Order: sequence, then C-alpha cells, then structure tokens
Amino acid sequence: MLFLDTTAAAPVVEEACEHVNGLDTLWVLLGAMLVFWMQPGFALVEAGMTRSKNTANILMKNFCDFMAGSVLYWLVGFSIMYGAGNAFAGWDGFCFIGSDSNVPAEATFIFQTVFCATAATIVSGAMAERTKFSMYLVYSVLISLVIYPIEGHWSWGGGWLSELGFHDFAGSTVVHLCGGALALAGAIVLGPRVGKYDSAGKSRAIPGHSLTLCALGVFTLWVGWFGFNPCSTVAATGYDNAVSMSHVFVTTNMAAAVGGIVALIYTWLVDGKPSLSMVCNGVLAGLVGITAGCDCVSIGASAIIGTIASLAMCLSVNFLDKKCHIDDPVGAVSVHGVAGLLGTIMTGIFCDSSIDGVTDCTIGVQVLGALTVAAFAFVSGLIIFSVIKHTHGLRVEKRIEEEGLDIYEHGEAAYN
Amino acid sequence: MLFLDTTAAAPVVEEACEHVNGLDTLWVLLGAMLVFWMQPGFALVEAGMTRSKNTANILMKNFCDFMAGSVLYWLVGFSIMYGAGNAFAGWDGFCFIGSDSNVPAEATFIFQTVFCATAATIVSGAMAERTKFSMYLVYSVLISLVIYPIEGHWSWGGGWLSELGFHDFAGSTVVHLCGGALALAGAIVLGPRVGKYDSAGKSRAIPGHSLTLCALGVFTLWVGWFGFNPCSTVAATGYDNAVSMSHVFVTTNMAAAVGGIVALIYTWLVDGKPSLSMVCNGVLAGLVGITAGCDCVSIGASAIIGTIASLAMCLSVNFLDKKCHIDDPVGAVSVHGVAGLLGTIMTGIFCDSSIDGVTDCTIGVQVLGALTVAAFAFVSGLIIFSVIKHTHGLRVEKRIEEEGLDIYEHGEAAYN
Amino acid sequence: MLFLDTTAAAPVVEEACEHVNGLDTLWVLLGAMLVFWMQPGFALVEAGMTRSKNTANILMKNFCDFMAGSVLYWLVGFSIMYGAGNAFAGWDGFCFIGSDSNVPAEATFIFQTVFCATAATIVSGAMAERTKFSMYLVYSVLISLVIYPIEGHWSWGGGWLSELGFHDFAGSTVVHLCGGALALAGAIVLGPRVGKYDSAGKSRAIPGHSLTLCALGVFTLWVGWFGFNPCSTVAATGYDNAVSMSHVFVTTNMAAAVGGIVALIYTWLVDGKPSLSMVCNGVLAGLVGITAGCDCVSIGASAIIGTIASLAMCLSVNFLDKKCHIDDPVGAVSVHGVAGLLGTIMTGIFCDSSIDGVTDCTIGVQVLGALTVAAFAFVSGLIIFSVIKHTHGLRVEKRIEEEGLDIYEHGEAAYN
Amino acid sequence: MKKIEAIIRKTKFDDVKEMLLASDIDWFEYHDCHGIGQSRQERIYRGVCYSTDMIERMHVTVICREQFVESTIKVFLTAGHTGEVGDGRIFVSDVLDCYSIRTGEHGDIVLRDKK
Amino acid sequence: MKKIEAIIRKTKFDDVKEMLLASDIDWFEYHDCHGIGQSRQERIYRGVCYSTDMIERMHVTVICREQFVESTIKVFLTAGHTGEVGDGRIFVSDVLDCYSIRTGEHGDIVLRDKK
Amino acid sequence: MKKIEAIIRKTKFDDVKEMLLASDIDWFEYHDCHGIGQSRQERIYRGVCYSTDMIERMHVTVICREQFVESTIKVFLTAGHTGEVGDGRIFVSDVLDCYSIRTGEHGDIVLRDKK
Ligand SMILES: Nc1ncnc2c1ncn2[C@@H]1O[C@H](COP(=O)(O)OP(=O)(O)O)[C@@H](O)[C@H]1O
Ligand SMILES: Nc1ncnc2c1ncn2[C@@H]1O[C@H](COP(=O)(O)OP(=O)(O)O)[C@@H](O)[C@H]1O
Ligand SMILES: Nc1ncnc2c1ncn2[C@@H]1O[C@H](COP(=O)(O)OP(=O)(O)O)[C@@H](O)[C@H]1O
Repeated sequence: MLFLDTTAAAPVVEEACEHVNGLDTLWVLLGAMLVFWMQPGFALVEAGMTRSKNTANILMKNFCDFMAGSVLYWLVGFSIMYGAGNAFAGWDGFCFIGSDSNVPAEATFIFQTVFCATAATIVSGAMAERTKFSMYLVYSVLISLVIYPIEGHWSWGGGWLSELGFHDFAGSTVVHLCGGALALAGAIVLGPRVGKYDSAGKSRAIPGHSLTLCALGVFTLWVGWFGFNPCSTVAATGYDNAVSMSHVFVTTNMAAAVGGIVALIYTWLVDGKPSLSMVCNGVLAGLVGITAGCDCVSIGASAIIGTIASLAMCLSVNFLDKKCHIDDPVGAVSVHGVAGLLGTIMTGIFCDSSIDGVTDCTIGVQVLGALTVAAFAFVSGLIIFSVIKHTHGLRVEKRIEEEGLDIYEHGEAAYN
Repeated sequence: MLFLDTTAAAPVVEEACEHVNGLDTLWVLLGAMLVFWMQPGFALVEAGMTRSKNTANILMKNFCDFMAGSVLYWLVGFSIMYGAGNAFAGWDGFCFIGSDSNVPAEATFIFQTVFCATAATIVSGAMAERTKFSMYLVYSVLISLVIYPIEGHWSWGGGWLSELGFHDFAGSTVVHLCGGALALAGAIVLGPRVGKYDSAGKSRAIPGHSLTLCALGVFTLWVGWFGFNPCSTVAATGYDNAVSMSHVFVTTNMAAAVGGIVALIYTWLVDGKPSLSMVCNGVLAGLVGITAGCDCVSIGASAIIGTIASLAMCLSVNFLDKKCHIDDPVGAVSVHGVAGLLGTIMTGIFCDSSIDGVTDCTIGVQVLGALTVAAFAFVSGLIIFSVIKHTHGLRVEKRIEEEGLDIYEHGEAAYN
Repeated sequence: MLFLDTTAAAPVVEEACEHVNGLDTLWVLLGAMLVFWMQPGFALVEAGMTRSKNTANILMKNFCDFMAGSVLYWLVGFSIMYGAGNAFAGWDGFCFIGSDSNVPAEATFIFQTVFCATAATIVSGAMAERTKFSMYLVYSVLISLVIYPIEGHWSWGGGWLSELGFHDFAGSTVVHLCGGALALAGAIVLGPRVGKYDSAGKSRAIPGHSLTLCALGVFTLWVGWFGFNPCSTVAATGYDNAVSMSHVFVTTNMAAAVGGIVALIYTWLVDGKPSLSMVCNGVLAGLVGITAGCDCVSIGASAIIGTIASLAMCLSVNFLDKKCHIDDPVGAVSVHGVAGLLGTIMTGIFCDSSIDGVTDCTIGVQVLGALTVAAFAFVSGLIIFSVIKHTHGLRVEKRIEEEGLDIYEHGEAAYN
Repeated sequence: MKKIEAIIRKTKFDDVKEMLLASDIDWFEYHDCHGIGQSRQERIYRGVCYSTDMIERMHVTVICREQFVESTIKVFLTAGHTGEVGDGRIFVSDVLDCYSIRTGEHGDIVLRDKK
Repeated sequence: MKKIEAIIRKTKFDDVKEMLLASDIDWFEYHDCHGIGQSRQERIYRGVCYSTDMIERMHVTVICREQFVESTIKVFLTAGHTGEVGDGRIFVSDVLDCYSIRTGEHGDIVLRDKK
Repeated sequence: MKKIEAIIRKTKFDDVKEMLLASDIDWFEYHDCHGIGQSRQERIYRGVCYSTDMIERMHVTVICREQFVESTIKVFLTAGHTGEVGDGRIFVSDVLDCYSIRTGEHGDIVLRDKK
C-alpha cells in the first residue's frame, strides 16, 4: 500500500545531526501552529460576513480546504514545489517530505503545508453563498495539488522567479495574491448572488450575519500572522535571526495597525461613519501587504505599505462591487489580491539592504513576479471554474441559494 | 496554614542547574499553554452541540473542571500520580510538585495539570443538558483527585503498565479513553434527555444550537493538540528531539485531516449529505486516535489510524444512539472512548522502532493497558454516579430540564 | 518624511551580538503574541457583557485601542516610558525603540507595545454602551501617548518608584490598576446607562447579550496571561530563568483557578446560585491580582492572593453598583482596579526572597506605588473626561443610547 | 371560519404539535413570544437579582372551519395542560376570508380536510 | 372581550410594560416584530449605503374586558408616545371567546381583575 | 378597516415588500414565524435523519381601508406566488378601530392614503 511504503521519519543522516537545531525547530513548529490558527480566522471572517443560512457550508469549506490540503500537499504538492526539477516545477516522487536543513525535514514540511492550506482557503469567501459544495471540493483539490505548488516552486522552490531575485519573504504573492487571483476568477465565473444587484444594476448590501465572528476572526488572523511572517525566518539562533524575527514582528504589526486606521479614516470620510467591517478588512490588507517585505523594510516603510495596501483595498472593494459588479461577499479579492500585489511591488521600492541584506530586490522583478503569478493563478482559475460550470455546473439552484445552502447541501442548519 | 508551608519554588539543588534547559522548559510551557487552550475548545464544542437553554451550564462545567483540577491536582493528584509509591499508586505528601529533570519541577507539574484537566472536561459533554450542577462538581472533584491520578500512575508514573512496556505517548488511553469511559458510565446512569427517544424507541435528533461554536471549538482543539502531542516530547534540545517533535506534529496533523475526510465521506455516502457536525467529530477522533502512537508510527500509518479511528467513531455514534439508546449529546464516548481505545491498540500494530526507538510496544500489552484503564474508569464512574443517583440524585427535575438548566441552576441565561 | 527617516532595524552594534540570545528572543516574541491575544479576549468579554445593539461599537473600540496604541507608542510612548530622562518621565526622540539587551531592541519594543495596548483597552468596558465613539478615541490616544508611558516610566522605565524598590513584576499596577482607575474616572464622569437605576435608585440588571462570548473571552485572556506573566521574565536561558518562568506560570494559573472558585462559592452563598458571569470576573480578578507578585510568592501564597483579589472584586462589584451607583457594565473597575491594587499590596506581604531573590519589596512601598499610580491615572482620567464632557460632549444622545450605538455611530448592526 | 390563537408553554409545544397533527388540523403557524403573567422566574445577573415576569411562550395560530373549533380547543386544553400557573390562554376570533397563495382559491375550500 | 394590538417602539416597551401592569392589566403577550413605516434609518455595509425602512418594534397584544379597553388604549397612547415619526399604531378587534388552559374555564371570567 | 394577514415564504418577502410599497400600502408589520404544512425538508443531525415539516415563513400584517383590501390581497397572490407547495395563506379579518400613537387620532384617518 502506498501509505505504508513511505519511511516517514527523516532518515538519520549522521551529518545532519550537527546542524539541526532545537531552537530553530521550535520556532518553525510554533510558526506552523500559528499559521494553522489562521484557518479558524478565515472561517470566522467568512462566516461572519455571510448570512446565517450559509454558515455551516462556509465552515465546512474551510475544514475541507485544510484537510484536503494536508493530505494532498503531502502526497504530491510538496514534491512539485520543493522537489528537484526545472525552473517551472519540481518533482521528487510521491510523499516526498524533503531533507533536513537547520530543522528536520518534517518541520519544514508541516510549515509549508499550513501555508498551502492558507492559500486554498482564501477563495472560499469570494465564492460564498452560491457554490455547489462538491464542485468547490474539486477546486480545493486542484489548488493544493497543482496550482499552488507550481507557482510556489517559482519563488520558493528554486524556480525561475527566485533566480531572478524575486523577493517575497512570507508570501504576499505566493500565498495571498495567488489566492486572491483565484478568488477573482471564481467570483467572475460564478456571477453575483441572487439579489445582489437590482434590475437597474445598483449594488445592494447583503450584510453578514455576525460582525462579532468577523472581528474575532480578524484578531485570530492577526495573531496567526505573527507566525506567518516572523516564523518565516525559519531560524531563531544567533544574533541575525533574533534581530530579523523581531524586526519582522514589528513591521507586521505596524502595517496591520496602520491598515486598520486607514480603513477607519477612509470609511469615516467617505461614508460618514467608521465601519467595523471595513476596519477588519483594512487590518487584513495591511497584513497581506507587508508580508512580502516584512524582513527588509523599515518600520516607517511598513506603515506606508500598510497605508497604501489598505487604501487600495477600500477603493477596490467599491470598484469591484459598484463598477465591475463582481460579487465578492468577504472582499477576498481586494484584501488578498490587490493588497498582495501592491505589497509585493512596494517591497521593491522600500527594500532596504541595510536591514536584512536583501540587495537584489528590484521593482521590475517584483512587478514581473507578482503579475506572472497573478496571471497564472487567474487563468488556471478561469479554466477550472469554466470547465466545471459547463460540465457539472458550479452554482446551486436559485431555490437552494434563496433558502440557504446549509439545509440543502449539508442537511444541517448552523443555528437552531 | 497548609498553603503557606509549601516552599513552592523548586529547591535550588546545585546539580540540577546543569541539566535544566531553557529551551526544553520553553517547549513544555508552550505545551501547557496549548493544552490549556483545549479547555475553551471543549467548552465551545460542547456548548455548540447542545441547546442554548443549557449553554451557561455547560460553560460553567468546563470552567469548574479546570479550576477544580488545577487546585486538587496540586494538593493531592500529582502526588498520587508521580509520587514514589507502588505499582498501583504513588504518594509523596500534599502539594508535591516533583523535582527538576531536564525542566524545572514546576514546568512538569503545570504540564501535567493541564492534562488532568483535559481528562476531567471530556465527561461534561456526555452528561450535558440534564445533570445537577452540584453533583457534576462532585464527579469533577473525584476525577482530578483520585481516578485520573491513579490510572495515570500506572502508565506514566512508573506503575505496572509502564513496566510492562505499555506505550501511550501523549494519552490516548491515559487521558481520552479514561475520560470516554467515565463519560459512558455517566451517560448510562443518567439516562437519555427528555424527548430523545420517542415512545417507539426511535431516536430523535436534538440539534445543537450553534455549529459555528462547534467548528471554532474543533479548530481550537486541533491547535491545542499541537501542544498535547508534540510538546509531550518534553524536550526540544538536540537532533533527536527536534526530529521527534517535528514527526509528532506531522502525524498528529495527518491523522486529524484524514479523520475529518473519512467522516465527510462516511456521512456523504451513508446519510446522503456531508455533515459538518460529524466532520468535527471525525477530526477529533483522528486526533484522539493518533495520540498514543504519534511518536512511533510513520506518516502513512498515522493516516490509517486516523481513518480507522474516525470510521469507528462514526459507527459508534450511530450504534450508541440508535441501538443502545445511550444519549451522548456531543459524542464524547465515541470520540474519546472508542477512538482512544483503537488508537492505543493500533499503536501496537503500526509502531515502528526505526522511528522513535520504541521497541517494546506489543499489541498484547496495548490491548491489556487500554482495557484495564477503560474498565477501571468505567467501573469507578458507575460507582460514583450510581451512589450520587441513589443518594442526592444526579439528574435535575423534568421541568428544569425542559425549561433549561441555565435559569434554574445558575439564574442566568446565556443569551439575552 | 518622518516615517522614512527612522532607521528601524536595530543598529548592528558589534558588541550586542554577543549577548543577544535567540531563545530569549523567541520567548519574548511568544509573549508578545500571547499578550496581543488578550485583545480579542477583552473584546469578547466586553461584547458578551453588553447588549447586542452595541456590539459593533465595543468591538470597534477594542480594535482602535490596539491600532492607536501600536502607532502612538512607537511614535512617542516608548520614548517617554523607556527613554533616558528624569524620575518622572523619559525622552529619547520620536520613534525611539530602545537598544539591544539580551533580546533585540525591537523584541523589547513590541513586547512593551502590547502591554500598553492592554492598559488602553481596559477602559472601554466600563464606558460601554453610552460613549461617543469619536470621544472615546480621544481618550484612547491620550492613554497610549501620555498617561501609560509616564506612570510606566516610574515603575519600569527607571523612574522614582523603581528606585524605591517598588515591585510590580508584570503590571498589576502599571497596566491593570492604571486601566482600572481610568475606567473608574470614565464611568463616574459618564454616569450610568439609561434605565440602570430606577427612580427609587434601585439597581436594575442589564444582562449582557452572550455569556458564551464572555466565557470564550475569559479563556482567551487566561491563555494570554500565560504570556503576560511568564514571558515577563524576558529571558529563558539558564537555570534561573527556566525555574522562574515555570514558577510564574504555576502561580498565575493557581491564582486564576482559585479566583474563579471563590467567585463561584461567593455567588452560590450570597445569591443562592453559582453565577457564570461572576466566575468569569473571578478568574480575571485572580489573574490581575497575581500579576504583580507572580515571580516572588509561593504557590500557596498565590492561592491566597487569588482568593482575596476575587473576594474583593465580588464585594466591589456590588458596592460600586448598589451603593455608589457607578455603572460599570463589565466590572472593569473591580476586576482591574480593585484586584490590581490588592495584588500589588499583597506582593509586599507574601514576597519571599528565597523564590526569586526579590529582597527589597516592602508593603509600604507597594502601597505607596499602587496608590500614587491609581491617583495619577484617576485624576488624569477625571480631567480628560470632564474636559471632553464640557466641550464636545462625552455621551451620545438618549435616543441613540436607547436604539443602540451600532446603527447611529457605525451604520452597521453586529447581527443580521 | 374561526381563528384560534393559543399562547402556550414553549416546553409543551411538541406535545401540542403532535396532537394537533393527529387531529383534524394539518396546517398551523407558530412563533416565539413572551408572556407577562403570574408565574415568575428569579434571575441574578452580576449580583443584581431581578425576578422576571417574562416567560418564553409559543404563540400558535390555527385557522379552521367552524366544525373543528371545539376539537381544536380541546387539543390545546389537553396537550398544553400542566396544571401549574402559567399554562396560558386560548382566544377565538372571527375570520372573514381565506386565500391560498398557490392556487388563488378562497373561502372554506382552502381549509381542506385532513388527507 | 376585545383584543388590543399595539405596535410600539422597542425602546418604549419597558415604559409601556410598567404602566400596563400598574393599570388594570396584569397579563399580556408580546413579541419582536419589524415595521415598515415612514421613519428610515441609514446604514452602510462595506461601502454600500442602504436606507432601511425597517424599524425594530414590539408587538404587544392585550385581551381585555370591554370596560378596560379605553384605559388600556390610553396607556399605549401615553407610555408609548415620543412625538417623533415612528411611534406606531394601536388596533382594536373583537374576540369571541377565551379559555384558560390551566383551569379549562372560558368566557369573561378568565380575564380576572387585577388581584 | 380590515386586517390582512399573510403567511408567506421567507424568500418571497423582498418581492412582496417591494410590491406592497409600490401599491397603496406604505405601512405594514412583519415578523418571523414557522409554519407546519405539507412541504417538508429533510435534515440530518449526527446521523439521525429528521424530516421537518417546519418551514421558515414570514408573517405579514397589513391593516387597510376597505377599498384597498382587494388590491392588497392581489399583491400577496402575485408577489408571493411560486406555484410550489408551501406558498402560504392569506386571512382577512375585521378591525374595529385604529389609533396613531404619535398623533392620538383614531379611525380611518390614521390609515392615510399613500403620499
Ligand atoms: N388578557 C390577556 N391578554 C393577552 N395575553 C394573555 C392574557 N392573559 C394571559 N395571557 C397570556 O397567557 C400567559 C399565561 O398566563 P398565566 O396567568 O401565567 O396562565 P395561567 O392563568 O394558566 O396560570 C401569559 O403569560 C400571557 O402571555
Ligand atoms: N396600516 C398598517 N398596517 C400594519 N401596520 C402598520 C400600519 N400602519 C402602521 N403600522 C405599523 O406602525 C409603525 C409605525 O408607523 P409610523 O408611520 O412610523 O408611525 P407614526 O405615524 O406614528 O409616525 C409602522 O412601522 C408599522 O409597523
Ligand atoms: N389553517 C391554517 N391555519 C393557520 N396557518 C395555516 C393554515 N393553513 C396554512 N397555514 C400556513 O400557511 C403555510 C403554507 O401552507 P402549505 O399547505 O404549505 O401551502 P400551500 O397550500 O400553498 O402549498 C403553512 O406552513 C402554515 O404556516
């Protein structure tokens, strides 16, 4: 049987013993816990921003993204992403889990697994409240199996982007922009929810059922990001790492705080009232934006990145909704796509080699990398979702959508 | 006064200084935090799966389990479990907190305390919605004071099971099976909730009030389990520990993910619809199942353990409910009892000495250990609950049960 | 531009390299994560204990406290608190982030930032359900900018209290009493909520909308406190630190558990029914109480401190409500103020130099320190809130208060 | 055609529902409501006791033909009965006409007999 | 016997309740409802403004003897009054009969006078 | 004055509301309710299937002058219609009087014509 063949424990290569470090391992595993903890964060934000009749469905999707990701990334994904291969994709056999570096192979492997699951889970929010559960699973399998590993290989697995000097420290592009672009493809192919736009094409608000869940989710994501970014140093020993992880922590927090403040001010000025749901998104946009450059920009620059990412997110939410009539219930495209794109590019602008020794990070490559990944993910998404749409159908019946996916897709109501 | 006599700080034994290790201590304390964090996990799962009229009651029970456990395990329990003694129970005086090993005595002590509280809290779910609060407290005191410490001594405190080579790495049997067996005893003695079975003996569904809480609780437990299992290495220094904790992390996650997937498929095939509440239980069953052998089975084997644990849980939920008419509102018996039992036994099957040097783990001893502990806990439970039932009464009046325990037992409603 | 000037990364002073320690840094950053995690804890407790029509408002206030705190403490606060200066206040220029000690400057800086935000967020609960959002922001800015840094400087930044030997390990006084005193000032100046006292002056209960949120918040705070206290050793290397952080962990947990039990017994005896909402407060009172002396009292003493803190909190809640007619919806004054005051003082009584080598901690200084800080915070609060009240107005219109702040202040309802 | 409104204990709703469906009625409407009545529940919140006169009740509305009024009332009087204060009330009033939205029919015919 | 239904501001419910209990009425039923009316509230969700004409209201139902109808209506008109748009309405209709589930009695006698 | 009560599909409420406001009615009241009827939904909870006959519905109440009764009923019959089992019912009954709490006026005058 396939499962039993794998000798799961890292081969006890004698030399490896010397450089594997307990402190680094602890740091990486702590990071894995925290990034895992972002899963409930996403689940809560998405559940809070949608209606209670679809809550069980969206929670289920978040579980499935993580569960499918865990298994598939182990079976195939990690091998494609980090296996030896060409500039486009790697491969090292099934159930490949890498080899020891400063941490055991399995520590690296689990840390990468939770990142993969994060990318997968971004999309569910944008496609909420109208997607067939079974068809969502098809997408979820494909991102963990193919899409994320391939584009991840480019930047992090030794592929062509990494050779060009593309700098994406913890995944503004690799994780968030990829998820955001897929989310955009999904939202476009699906079309808006019933009742989202009136006959005159005016956008109607469909408020989520619980801002409390949404706010709790944002706090959860925020603390998870302290694993996502700082722990991406994947080493904690020695002066340089200690300084680097502290610095990443500070810039991450600063961008998040500033991102929230900007959204607060923006909604206060534009809509007349400070909006909690937009502050939630603003914090996330700041976090997504700083992720690429959190190691190599100054604290001041992180505040600027947070500002721009959050502002762009606010404008994008409006633009997509009111102008493009793309219905993204939780703002996933704006938060992960737009902020991820800008964050990656701004890393090229604010990157300061005196901080983390990153010298070869240029705007040109940053723009190139971000756009290529976005295009790749978007086109893959368009293809997958269109094929599903025209074969089995991507969207539930109107009646099911109106009465709620929970009952018809899962036979359970979230609240009784 | 009793409290003041204890010299709480570890005695500054000079030699100890040399082997106490800051990294190990940090790892153990991190573990204690994470296992503590399982308390809200249990509270949320149990609250979510029961009706809103009993929510304050169930939350209160979870608080009390932990609070009583913290105090009693300090006063007496730890001494019984880890004190010098015979093969059956230890004793080293009141307020014994052990002595330094590779971590300070108090680090070990607090790590063990949170495990004790976890065992205690499992039962509240199975006895939810109909137990007198005061009588529940009596049980809660007894488990932390006597039951858990005694059976814990057998496996972890140098008792007879540990001498036989019984392998229960982080407590499939010691914690979960013990809790599950007590839960079974409690549910049997209490009898089903009013309205659970109709006059023809057909089971009726009594849906919980919030799957959102339930799902959040499962995520919380999942991340808590990354402390429960990996941190049970209680050491993080050196190559072997680094590899071991990484490996435990990966197997834990794999079993959980696979457990969830299996429950998803099971309910989809059997009931026609994928059920969120069963996926939640499936994840937990996978986690419980892998707990005994997470250090010494391969990743592939962990997937198999997750599969079997989850499948057995699904069947057991149905069997207990529909055939035995034992009313376990949250499935605690199936999740902790059945999956814990099977997980312990499967450790004997899949145990691979090349992974963690565990060589003396045999199926026979695993079966013996699991069954003895289960029998001990179950019989203790039967005695305690029966005595309570026939003296003071274990169950609230029918009217209180119908109108909700919150108002009558606590004078408060959870929601207003 | 101001932001860009700051060279955010710690200057690579060669000598620093030698004593900066990765393990200590990891421990401090872990602490920062956990203390950050107290923010959702506060948000949930406060949201749970107030009515659903004001939920978005109170969540927003918690976000703003943290976001404003993060930015302002960086711009100015840290410099006032830890900059070189006199006994009363420090100053080292804008955007000062200190210098490396055993951990990088930025690690210390972010750890202090989250403490500052904690102090700020305490007040929102006491002023809930009736304060103008914009005016709350003014207060929030002032505490992070001036009040907390100044009084923090006295005890922790080398000010006059620290020179007197005032011992406040993790902030019973610096953080909690300061917040509690400000909360008292705010509640007094604001006056009670509409309908809180009937025409005869009898107090009326205004139950919070969700004890589930409240309980989850308390668990969240509890685990956060395992960062607040143990990580305040800010070092994890070597025998002494390992013992100290373990000891702090144990005393913290013991005081919390005992605090909860005392509140349970108190309400059971006095009101006839064990109250979940008071157990929640009891746990928090125990935690606040032990914070000052968690490093230097025995486990037994921590249980006593928990008992007294929780008992005082219970009495104080009643006294403030029924006798003083001060309306504090979440009990912030009693939990943080009263318990913080008593905890600081009791540190002088139970302080045991054999435990942590704290020798110069006397009751006199503890009383002096606690009272001075309380007085300073209370008077500052009175001034700020009174000035606001008499200029722009601190309180929303009666009609807005009756119909809920969410709609009128934020244009959003938390639940739909 | 008569409208029968019963304000019953929430905890008796399941019994009433089953007995109604077992009788001549197979359609009715219900919603949660609160009643202010004689039966009081003591509650405590943060040390402040407040005896609430508010009870959670279910408001059940049945529209039926004249001939079923008596039997329906009997259902409520039987299945809703506990004998303790707080059992609730039944009110009967007149209905002029009744339409089925699906078919557009109106009058007594809409109130089919039990299939 | 008359049925008096009032659709009042939710925020005025406590006043109305107290005044009702202080008058001849000691039992009534209420539930949350929404009213579509002239008074509108502005809301914004994620940048999309929507002025809702939906107001949270309380629906209070009192069944009382003829002689108390007038005084009960007066209670609503007084205690429920703010003078601003959105104060709500009172409707009076006929009730044919009334039963007490506990005692089985029916008719006016069920509507006891205030003890 | 007549009272028109309609028990409609929750999912049809928005349509009904818009059509009502577009007609002569500009005020009405509604609340969530459940209906026991012929249309059943299958649910499963933890492996136990239960087919619920409970449907989430909206109870809409309009009080209107005699002359608008017919048009209002037509609104419900049109906007609330899907043709599938479970569309709901409309009941018409008498109202004796109507008061405006804000103005204290009563009678038909309270039921203003659409401005
Ligand atoms: N006159 C009334 N008008 C409206 N509702 C009433 C009236 N009388 C009783 N009710 C409703 O019936 C419920 C039961 O009343 P209660 O006096 O407690 O019952 P019982 O007389 O059977 O003990 C009340 O809570 C209230 O909701
Ligand atoms: N004709 C009616 N039918 C049903 N409900 C009505 C009717 N008129 C008013 N209402 C209810 O009364 C509420 C108050 O109406 P509104 O016009 O806002 O009050 P006012 O005229 O006192 O300012 C409405 O929201 C609606 O719920
Ligand atoms: N006689 C009745 N009394 C009270 N409510 C009724 C009555 N008949 C129908 N209803 C309500 O109308 C709803 C629709 O009934 P249903 O038979 O499902 O509709 P349809 O006949 O249009 O298919 C029911 O769920 C119930 O709430």
